[in-house]
This record gives sequence, C-alpha cells and structure tokens, in this order.
Amino acid sequence: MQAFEYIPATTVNEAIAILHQQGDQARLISGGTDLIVQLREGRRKPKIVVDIKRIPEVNQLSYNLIDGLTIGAAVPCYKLYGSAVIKETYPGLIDAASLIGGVQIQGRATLGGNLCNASPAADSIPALIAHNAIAVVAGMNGERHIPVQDFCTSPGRTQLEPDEMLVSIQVPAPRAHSYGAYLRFTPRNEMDIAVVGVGVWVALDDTRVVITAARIALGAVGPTPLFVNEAGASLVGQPIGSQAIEKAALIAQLAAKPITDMRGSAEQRRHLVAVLTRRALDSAIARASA
Amino acid sequence: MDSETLEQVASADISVENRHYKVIGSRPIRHDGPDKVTGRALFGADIRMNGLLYGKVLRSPHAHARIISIDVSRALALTGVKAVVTNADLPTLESVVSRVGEGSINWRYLSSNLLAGEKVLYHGHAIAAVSAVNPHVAEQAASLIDVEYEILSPVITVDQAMRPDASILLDELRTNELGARGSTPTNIASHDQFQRGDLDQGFSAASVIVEREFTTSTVHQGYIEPHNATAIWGTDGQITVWTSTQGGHDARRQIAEVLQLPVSRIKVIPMEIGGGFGGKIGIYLEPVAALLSLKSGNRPVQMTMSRFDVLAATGPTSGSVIRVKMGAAQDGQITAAQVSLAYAAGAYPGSPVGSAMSVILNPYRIANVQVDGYDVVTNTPRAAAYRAPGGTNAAFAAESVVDELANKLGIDPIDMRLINGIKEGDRRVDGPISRRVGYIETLERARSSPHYLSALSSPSSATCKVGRGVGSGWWGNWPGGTSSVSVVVNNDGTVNLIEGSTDIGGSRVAMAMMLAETLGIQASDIKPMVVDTDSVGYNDVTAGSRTTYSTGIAVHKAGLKIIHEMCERAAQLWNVDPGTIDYADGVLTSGTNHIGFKELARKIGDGDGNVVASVSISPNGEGVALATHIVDVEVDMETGKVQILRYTAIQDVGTAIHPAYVEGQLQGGVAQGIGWALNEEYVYDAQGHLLNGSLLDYRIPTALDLPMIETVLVEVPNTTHPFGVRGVGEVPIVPPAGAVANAIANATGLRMTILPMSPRHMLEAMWAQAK
Amino acid sequence: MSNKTVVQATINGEEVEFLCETRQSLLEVLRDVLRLTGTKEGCNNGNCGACNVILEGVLVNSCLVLGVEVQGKSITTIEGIASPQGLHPLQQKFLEHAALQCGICTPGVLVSAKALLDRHPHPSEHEVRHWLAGNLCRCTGYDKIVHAILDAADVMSAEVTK
Amino acid sequence: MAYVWIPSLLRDLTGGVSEMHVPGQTVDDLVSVLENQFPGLRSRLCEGSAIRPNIAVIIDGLRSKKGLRESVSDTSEVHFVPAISGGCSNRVPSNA
Repeated sequence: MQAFEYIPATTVNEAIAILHQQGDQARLISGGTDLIVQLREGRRKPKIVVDIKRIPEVNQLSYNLIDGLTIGAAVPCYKLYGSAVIKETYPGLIDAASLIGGVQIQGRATLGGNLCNASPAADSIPALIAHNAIAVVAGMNGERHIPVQDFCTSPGRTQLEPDEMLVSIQVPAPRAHSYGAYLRFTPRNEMDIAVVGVGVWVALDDTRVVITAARIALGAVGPTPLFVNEAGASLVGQPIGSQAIEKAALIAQLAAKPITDMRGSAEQRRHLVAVLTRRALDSAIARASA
Repeated sequence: MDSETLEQVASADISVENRHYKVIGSRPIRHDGPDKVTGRALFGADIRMNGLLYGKVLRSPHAHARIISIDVSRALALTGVKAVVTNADLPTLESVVSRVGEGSINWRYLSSNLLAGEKVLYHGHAIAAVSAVNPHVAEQAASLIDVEYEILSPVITVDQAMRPDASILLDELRTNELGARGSTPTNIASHDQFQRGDLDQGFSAASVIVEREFTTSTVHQGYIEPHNATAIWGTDGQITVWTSTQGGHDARRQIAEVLQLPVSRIKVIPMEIGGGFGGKIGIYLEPVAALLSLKSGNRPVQMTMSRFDVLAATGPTSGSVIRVKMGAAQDGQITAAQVSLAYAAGAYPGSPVGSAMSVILNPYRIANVQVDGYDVVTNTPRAAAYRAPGGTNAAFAAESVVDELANKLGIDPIDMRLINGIKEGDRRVDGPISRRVGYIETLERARSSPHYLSALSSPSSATCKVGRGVGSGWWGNWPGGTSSVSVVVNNDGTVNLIEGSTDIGGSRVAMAMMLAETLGIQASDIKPMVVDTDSVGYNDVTAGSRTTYSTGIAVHKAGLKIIHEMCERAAQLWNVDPGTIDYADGVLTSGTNHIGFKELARKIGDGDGNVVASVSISPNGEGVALATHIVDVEVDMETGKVQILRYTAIQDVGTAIHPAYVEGQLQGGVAQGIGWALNEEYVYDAQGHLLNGSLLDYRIPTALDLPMIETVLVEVPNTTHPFGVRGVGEVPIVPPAGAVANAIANATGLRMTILPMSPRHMLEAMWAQAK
Repeated sequence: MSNKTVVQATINGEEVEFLCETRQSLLEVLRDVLRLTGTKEGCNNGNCGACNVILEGVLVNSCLVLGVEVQGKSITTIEGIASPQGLHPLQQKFLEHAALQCGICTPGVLVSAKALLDRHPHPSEHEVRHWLAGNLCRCTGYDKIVHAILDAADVMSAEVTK
Repeated sequence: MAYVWIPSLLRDLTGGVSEMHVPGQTVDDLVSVLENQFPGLRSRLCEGSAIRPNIAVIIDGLRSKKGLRESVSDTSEVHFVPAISGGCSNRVPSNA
C-alpha cells in the first residue's frame, strides 16, 4: 500500500478545507471497508486520508415525524438496525443495511460510504432511492441537497465536487400505510455482492387496497443504481394484486441495462429484475397493509 | 523381543473386529487444542525474529507470454529494498521426471513454476521476488520491475487446449501413451486407458443406455491460511525454513532439488498449518525466500501470499470434460460402461486424471468397460492435489448416469447401487480384485437411515421444489508411504511422542490415542509433537488419507518396543526372566510382582538410561474407502438457487480412533463438495485473466449456506492395520456433487451436466429445457 | 517510507502505546508491531473473518481498520478471551466439541462468537449461522462450531441463573 | 506362474492378448519374459532400470513399492495401471 498522511478532522469545515486544498489527492474515510481495500489494491492512491468519524454532524442518527430520518455519513450499519424505531419505520432500509457484508463489516460500513463508493451493485442505494432519500452535501460554498437517485454518475463516481463531502442522508418521514422493501439475489446466502438488487417503496390508501404512490430502483443492472420512475408510476391508482405488480415488474425489467460479468449474465440479470421486483413489491405491500 | 517377533505381535493384533478398546473410540481433548483456542499456536506466518525482511512476488498479468526481458534496476534503487531474484538465480535443471512414491514430478517444471523462465504460462505466474524492510516497500518494489512480454494466445479449457490448432504451451511436450511418445507438439501430455470385456456385447445386453457429457470448472482447495515461508540462508550455508506444509521432509526434498543442494543443508520446520487439502504439498515460496535471504546478507526473509496470489497461482484442481455412456439390463445390472475423461493439468503436466480413471467406475462391478484418460496442459495454474484428487468431477458424472439409469428402470437409487456395488472378490473396473470393503454396508445403512426413511419436507414457497438424491464414492487411499516416530518415556510416567506427520485436522491426538491404547495408559499422558526434519526420521506428507494409517502403525510398533523395554526393566527390578512378565492395561506382572507403567517409569528415573524407541516403516496396506451420501435440496425455480436442506454422509471408516475428528473429516469433505457442486468456479475472461481471485467472488460455503451434516460411521476394520484404521479424509468429497445433482433432478426433472450448478447455470439449463 | 504515528489504545484490558505507519492496518499492528499473532490473516480483504477483533464492543475485521484509527479505543483480541481463571466457556466448548480442525479460522470464529453472545446470549441455530457468515471455515463444515456455540450459550446462561 | 494383465495400450504389441500366465520370481522376470515374447514392451513399461514414474504395479490388489524388484508368487495377479497420483505430479515421497 502506498504511504499517505492521515488527518482526523473534527469539523466539517476542516474536512472541506483539506479537500479544497488537496483536491483528488485527498480521500475521506468513515468505515473504511471499501476505501482500505481500494488503497491496498492500488485502485485509489490518495496522498491524504481524512478521517471524518470525529465530526459530530456525520455521527447523527435521529428520527422524528416531521423531518424523518437523518443518517450521518459516518453512522455504521449496525446502529441502524440497533434502533427499534428505525427498524419499525424503515424496514426497507434495514433490509439493505443488514445485507452489506457480514456482521463485522456492518460494524464499520456506513450507508454514506456505500453511497459515495457508488458501486452499481451497492445494496443501500436502491433502497435509499426507493425511499426518496436526499444526500446532504457540504462544500466551500455551503450546503446543497442532491436526491440519491441522481447522486451516482458512473461506477465509482458521484456528483460530489472534489471539495464536497456527504454530511448526511435524509429519508422523508413515512406517510400513512407506506413501507419499503429491499431484496437482492446472491448465490451465497450472505457475504456476497448483489447479482441484482431491487428496492421498492409503496404507499396505500386508507382502505389499504389501492396504491397511491410507489418507487422502484434497481441495483447491478446498469453503470449506476437505476431509478425506474415509470415502474413505480404504473402502480399508482392500481388495486394491490398480481396484475399491477406483474406490469411494474415488466417495466422494471425493460428499463434494466445489465451486462454479463463474473457475477452473472445479462440474461440472468434481466430475468431476476422481474422476479425480485415482484417479490419486493409483495413484501412492501404486505408490510403496508399489515 | 526381536524385530521379527515384533512383526508377529503386530500382525497378531490384526484381528480387530469386536475388539473392545479403552482409549480408541473415546473423544479426549486434543493436545494442541488449548493453544489453538487462545491464539498461542504458531502458524507459518506467525514467526517473528530480529532483522526480519519481507518478500513479495511480481506475477504475470498475462496468461500466456514469452518473457523478452526483465529489468530490476528501478526496484533495486528503491530505499529499503535488499534484493531481487528471478529465474536466473535458480540452477538450471534438466527435464527429468522422478518417480516419487505413487506420483511423479519433472523438476524443471517445478522450478519454472517457482519463477518463470522463458515463458509465463498463467495469469499470476511468478516472475521475480523482492526482499525489503517491510511488506509495503517490497510490494512497491515488485511493481517497479519492468518486464517486456511477447503476448501469446491462451488456452483456458481442455476443449480449447485439445483443438488441433491450439496454441502450444510447452514446445517439447509430446503425448505419452504408456511409454509411447507422440511425434508432434501437443497440449495433451498423456493418454491412459483401461479396457476389459466386450463393449458392443455389453451395450447390446442393456435395455437402457444413458450417454452424457459433463463439464466441470476449475476449483480451489480454499484453505484459509495463505501459503507462507520464512527462510534464513545462514553464513555457514545451512538453510532453515519455517513453513506451512503438509510434509516437512517432502518440502525439504523439493527445495534441495530445485536449489541443487544436498538435503542435509536444509532444515524445514513445519509450523502449524492452516489447511492444506493437498494444496500444501508442492512448494511455491520456500526456495525463493531462501535465495532472497542469501542475497540479502543472510537476513531472514518472510513471504506470505495474498489471497489473490493463493487463488491465481496455487492449488487449483482440474476443470474437466467427462463423457459417460452406460447401459443396464432390466434387472438393474450394469452391462457396459464407456468413459472418457479429459482433465486440465494447468501450466505443466500432472492432473489427477489417473486417479479419476479409477474413481469413476470403481464402486461398481462392470464386466465390459473402457476408460480413457487425457492429461491436458492449459494456461491456468499448475493443478495440485485436492482431497481425493480428480474424484469429485468423476463421481459427479458417473453417479448422475447411474441415477438416471435407475430412474429409467424404476429402481430405487440405493437398490441400483446394491445390485451393482463392489464386494470383496469382485474385479474392479481398474483391474485388481477388490479386497474387503464396506460399500454394501454403507448402502444398507443409508437405506435404513432416519434421513432416507423420512418424508421430504414441503417446499418453503410456491416457486420452490424439493428433491432427494443419493451418491456414492470410491477412493483408493495412498497405500502407506514412510512414517517415522520416536517415543521417550519420561521419569514421571508420561510419554513423549515425536512425529513428523504434520497435523492438519487433529492427527496428534489420534496418534496419542493409539500409543495410549498400545501402552494401556491415558491419552493425556502422551505428549505428541510434530518436529523439524532434522529431529525425526523421514515422513511422507500428510496426504492421501495416509497419516492415521501409516504413522499410526509406526506409533503402535514403537509402543510395542516400549513395552518390550519396560518388561526388561521390570525384569531387572524383580530379578526375574523378562519372558515371565505379562503386560496388560499398563500393568506389568510377574508372579506376585506387579507394577504400573507410571510407577515403573518413576523407578527407572533418568539415571539408568531412558526407555526410548524409534520406528520407521513403509507399510503397504491400502484401505480403500467408500461412502454413500443422501441429500435433500430445495430449488427456487424462479432464481435457480439451490439450498441444501438436509445431508447425511455414511462412510466405511475402518475404525474411528477419535470419532469426533472422523465425523469432522466427513463434514468438512461434504462442505467442500457442496461448494464445488453449487458455486465454486474459476472465472476467466477470454484473455485468460482470473476475474474472481478473492474470497468474496470465489464463493466457498458460509455457515449460512449449510445445514448440520449428519454422519454415520460404518466400521469395517482394515485388516492391514493393528487397529483397523482405514483412511477417511478424502472420500467424503467424492459423492457430494453427484448426490446434489441427483437431488436437483429429483426435484425438478432437470439433469445438470455442468459444475457448478450455480443459479446462473441452473437458469440456463431450465431455459434450454423449455426450448 | 513514511513517518510513524504514536497511538495509544487499550488492548485486552492493557493500555499500550505503539508506533505505526498510517498505512498499517490494525491487523498488521497487532501481528507485526505488538506481536499478537493470534489474530490471523486469511484474505486481507474483509471476506474471511480470520482477523476479527472486537473494537469498542463492536465486531470488526482488523484488516479493514487502520492502526491510526484506534487512538483511544479499546480492543479485544483472541488473546484476551480467556481469563486468569481459565478458558472462556466458548473456548472450552470448542475443545469438547472438536469444533476446530486446522485451527486457522478458530481465533476469528471465537471472537465473533463472543461478540454474538455478548449481544444475544440465547441465539438460535439460524442466528449463529447468520452471525458467523463472515467467518469462513474450510475444514469443519461449521457443524461442530455451531453446536459448540449453542452449547456454550446454554452453559453461560445456566451460570448466570446460578 | 503369475497371471499378468496387459494394459490395453500395450496390446498392439501383444497382438491383442490381454492377460496371460508368465513365469518368474520378480516383476523384472515377468517383464523380461514378456519382452522376449513381445519385443518393445519393456521400454513401454520401464525407463532405464525402473518402472516408469507414472505407472504403478499392483500385485494381488496391493500397490508394489519395489517396482521391478518386487517378488511375485505363482498365484500372483499383476496389473500395470496409471499411478494414482493423489498428489498429482507434485507429491514427492521419499522412496524413489
């Protein structure tokens, strides 16, 4: 591994100042489960590694009925499923947070890191997109909000400017009768990378019979996690049932742009998009109508 | 007792059935256990010493290329770098094939595999190595070595390699057909054959014939400890090597041959070994570390492979293409079988196709057979042994076809095997007459097992189907090899047992138990230890399921010698004739005199010469191993994923010395077999780059992928071992792939002919069937 | 070569101070600097669990932590699982159940199992398997490991009841 | 006389004979007799003064360790088979 300087930053401004000065030469570390591997394999060669874990803002984890959920960029996955209220309110996010690596990865890995690493197969990103999450980003010119669905631009790349950092992820407060679900397909039952991942979120009317809103996002079937607006839109106004679900699954399948690689074939992935979209919708609807 | 009577005593003890043991069959805590659960046990990479340097290897980014030049100047210029070695630092070896026990080796190929000479033959082939003050500097220096290549087109699979226009790996290679050398350059290193009876007649007597072609992927042993070596080339010319190896003496011989030094110049200290499964027999780093030490001012050099190095450059066992045609009569009798096996040897000749040729049909009695085997070089890492080498792929093919025949005839799969199963006196497909084996017993126990008698569970969802499969496996354990042990009686009545068989899965406790049984004392009073190559006689590798068998016989004989000497000492004490002394259960008796082993040891003390014994033997009592497995699976028809629901392994184990560790061998072999069956494979791109060189993407089973693995130990003692031991470690990996394939067929009607039966391959097979 | 940093941490209850390069992982620090070689390297990539340690009460792969990150933190390694009174019940049960063969994954598995029982004293078989999914073992097929952990959990809760 | 099974790949030399009684006290004797009768056979089985490294001699179901020097009895059944290299080419035991 190439040598680098390690700076534990204590404020957002300090971290941004270093990024501003160093540009591409600096890289932020929170959980490190992606970055340390990349440093070791020489895939990233920063001169400076800035540890953000001592910055208060990136450690916040809070929920209220008005602002919804705030997940600081350095909050490790295990803290999400360690919170009873988050588990109950956002089971669709917990689905993803408890799938990233094994237990020991979840002790360090963060949703913020998962998002900034911008892997097409990241588990949390389709779940965050489905929940309409917003990335809160700080830079020299202040704060800006980027919808997670627009955050990733290509494998490993995001909309972040070289001197910007992710501070937190905001997930809207759930409306009545709404729930998400995330499902992925892997050959092993754990410790694997998604061949396909599907995050969904649905809202039902008060009778819990008609879908009033829905969002569907796909992982590992394109250069970035893919928000399929039309798939969710096709469900709006439809009564819950296999017909609507099949249609949404078909739209999702058509939107997928998978490739063949060592983890799966394009054909397999296209097939799995439909299967998992169906199953994820079933799961979210079951949660919402319970 | 002289040596002849010792032999007689040993053979007199061979009537093993219905014997009641005091120690054997119990489950004492292993002697090395406390160190291993507290982190104190020292594995190869745990050696720390003053002045230690770290070595790293530069590996080929290409699968097939000629090396035009290597420039190490930039690497040597880096601060902290001590030395660089390349193939030019190794002695030039002639192309000589040595008979090495049951195998053979071409030393020149071994040398070129350590550090490539004219050509690199696979992605990851070692080219040069660097020593430096820390591993990071060494790694950086390795990346500064400039190599110029002429890139050649690679052949990755046996099919590619056997094409007439295939790119040739080794210019001098000609096909060897039992001593006849082919005339043209080729990638087919050898062709062997068994042929007996009349195939046409056999097939015409069949009422059902099944013919299929099977393809299996390259897989790796997957030991969790990476290869490592630490070496000092002393200023006196003596070389000391600390390493994780399946055999210290074997490693010593390989190092000596490659460096062209006498073995007496080399001492190998075998450290605790973190798994081997056959993959830690051949050497990779040891001579390189020694040369780096020599060129680094005789400082110690430690080398540890990365996981990518392990997957890309060590281990794997062969991918294969296997064709099976088999016919059976209405009553289930197999009337004829024709088989051809082509195994990828990797960069240099030496796939396990020879053993696969025996494994594939040996569970069955078949009068009309032909088996052809081809050893084929490919641009993949040189194949190493892997637990019953070649067996799993072979049995996957044959067991699938036997199952299909049974289905077509409407015969229960266990009954089908009972009808055809090999018994004592039957002629094996590979020629010899079968000795006493317990195959029929495993089938009978399988048929009456709670698992086989149980109903299949219901599918967990509407998209899933469940099924049950059976598979059998044969393995011809290594007939013995040399084992040497020394035994010393301490003055407190405990006994040191000094052996050279490296302990990978609990063999020390098994040895201690056999010595304790022989001496009539407690296993906890034996102190077993594995020592370096200078401190004990020659020992062959811990492999081929030979250790508990061969080293066990050596231990037993050493125990008999100790008894003999203890009787002499008691005779002196009591002033009686040694012949009057009776030794039983650790007590010596002569008339009214009697004394326990411990008390006598205390009386002897240290002042009157120790009671010691050394034995070196090379027995020849191969105990063939047979097993039958039952598995229940659930297949998700929408995703193609196969889940193992229940698994039972039934095996003839001869005598289980420490049943828990015997069960562990069965469970471990099954787990590896399931991994091979379902998800493990090397994925290469068209240029021959290994794409999945990590434990994330080379998917060995996790705890969540497996159920509890039930075991049934059938004990049909091996009559050539004083306690009836039969090798148990290898055969458990032979049946799983076939059994799982049969369960999938039972659940879905789909005959899988490819390994792994991964979700992708399952879906592709379903789609092909639907067309 | 780079400058070294002084780091203070508490390892297995003892305060230690060490010098490390920023690029050295916690695993390298434990093994090469502090010579605590009980923690093993299997993949150096977070995929096998052989290097697992408990950092501030949380199970982590020590190969995916930088040495400099543990300033002021508390770490438990395999060397800190037993007490002066003797082996931890998990260690005892691993011996009794023959839950190890080669022993290379054993330290990481035991550290994971301890973290599991610290958090969930009464795990089901499925929970044990789920928790251990990041600890690869190639020898045992996990059967005896799972039995040993379930048995240890029983013994420990019986002790608590007493 | 020992009963020798001729490997199928050598039957071109024996005119298709696949098994036969052969007199001799050792494997070497048997090979000599066979060589007399079927010239060329020795060089297929042996390299120099030893059985080829990749061939195993099996006598009465047990693998011979001594190769050509191994004794055979009148009732022995002898096979020449591909060496079962449990260690592939890199298993390197001592008794070469």
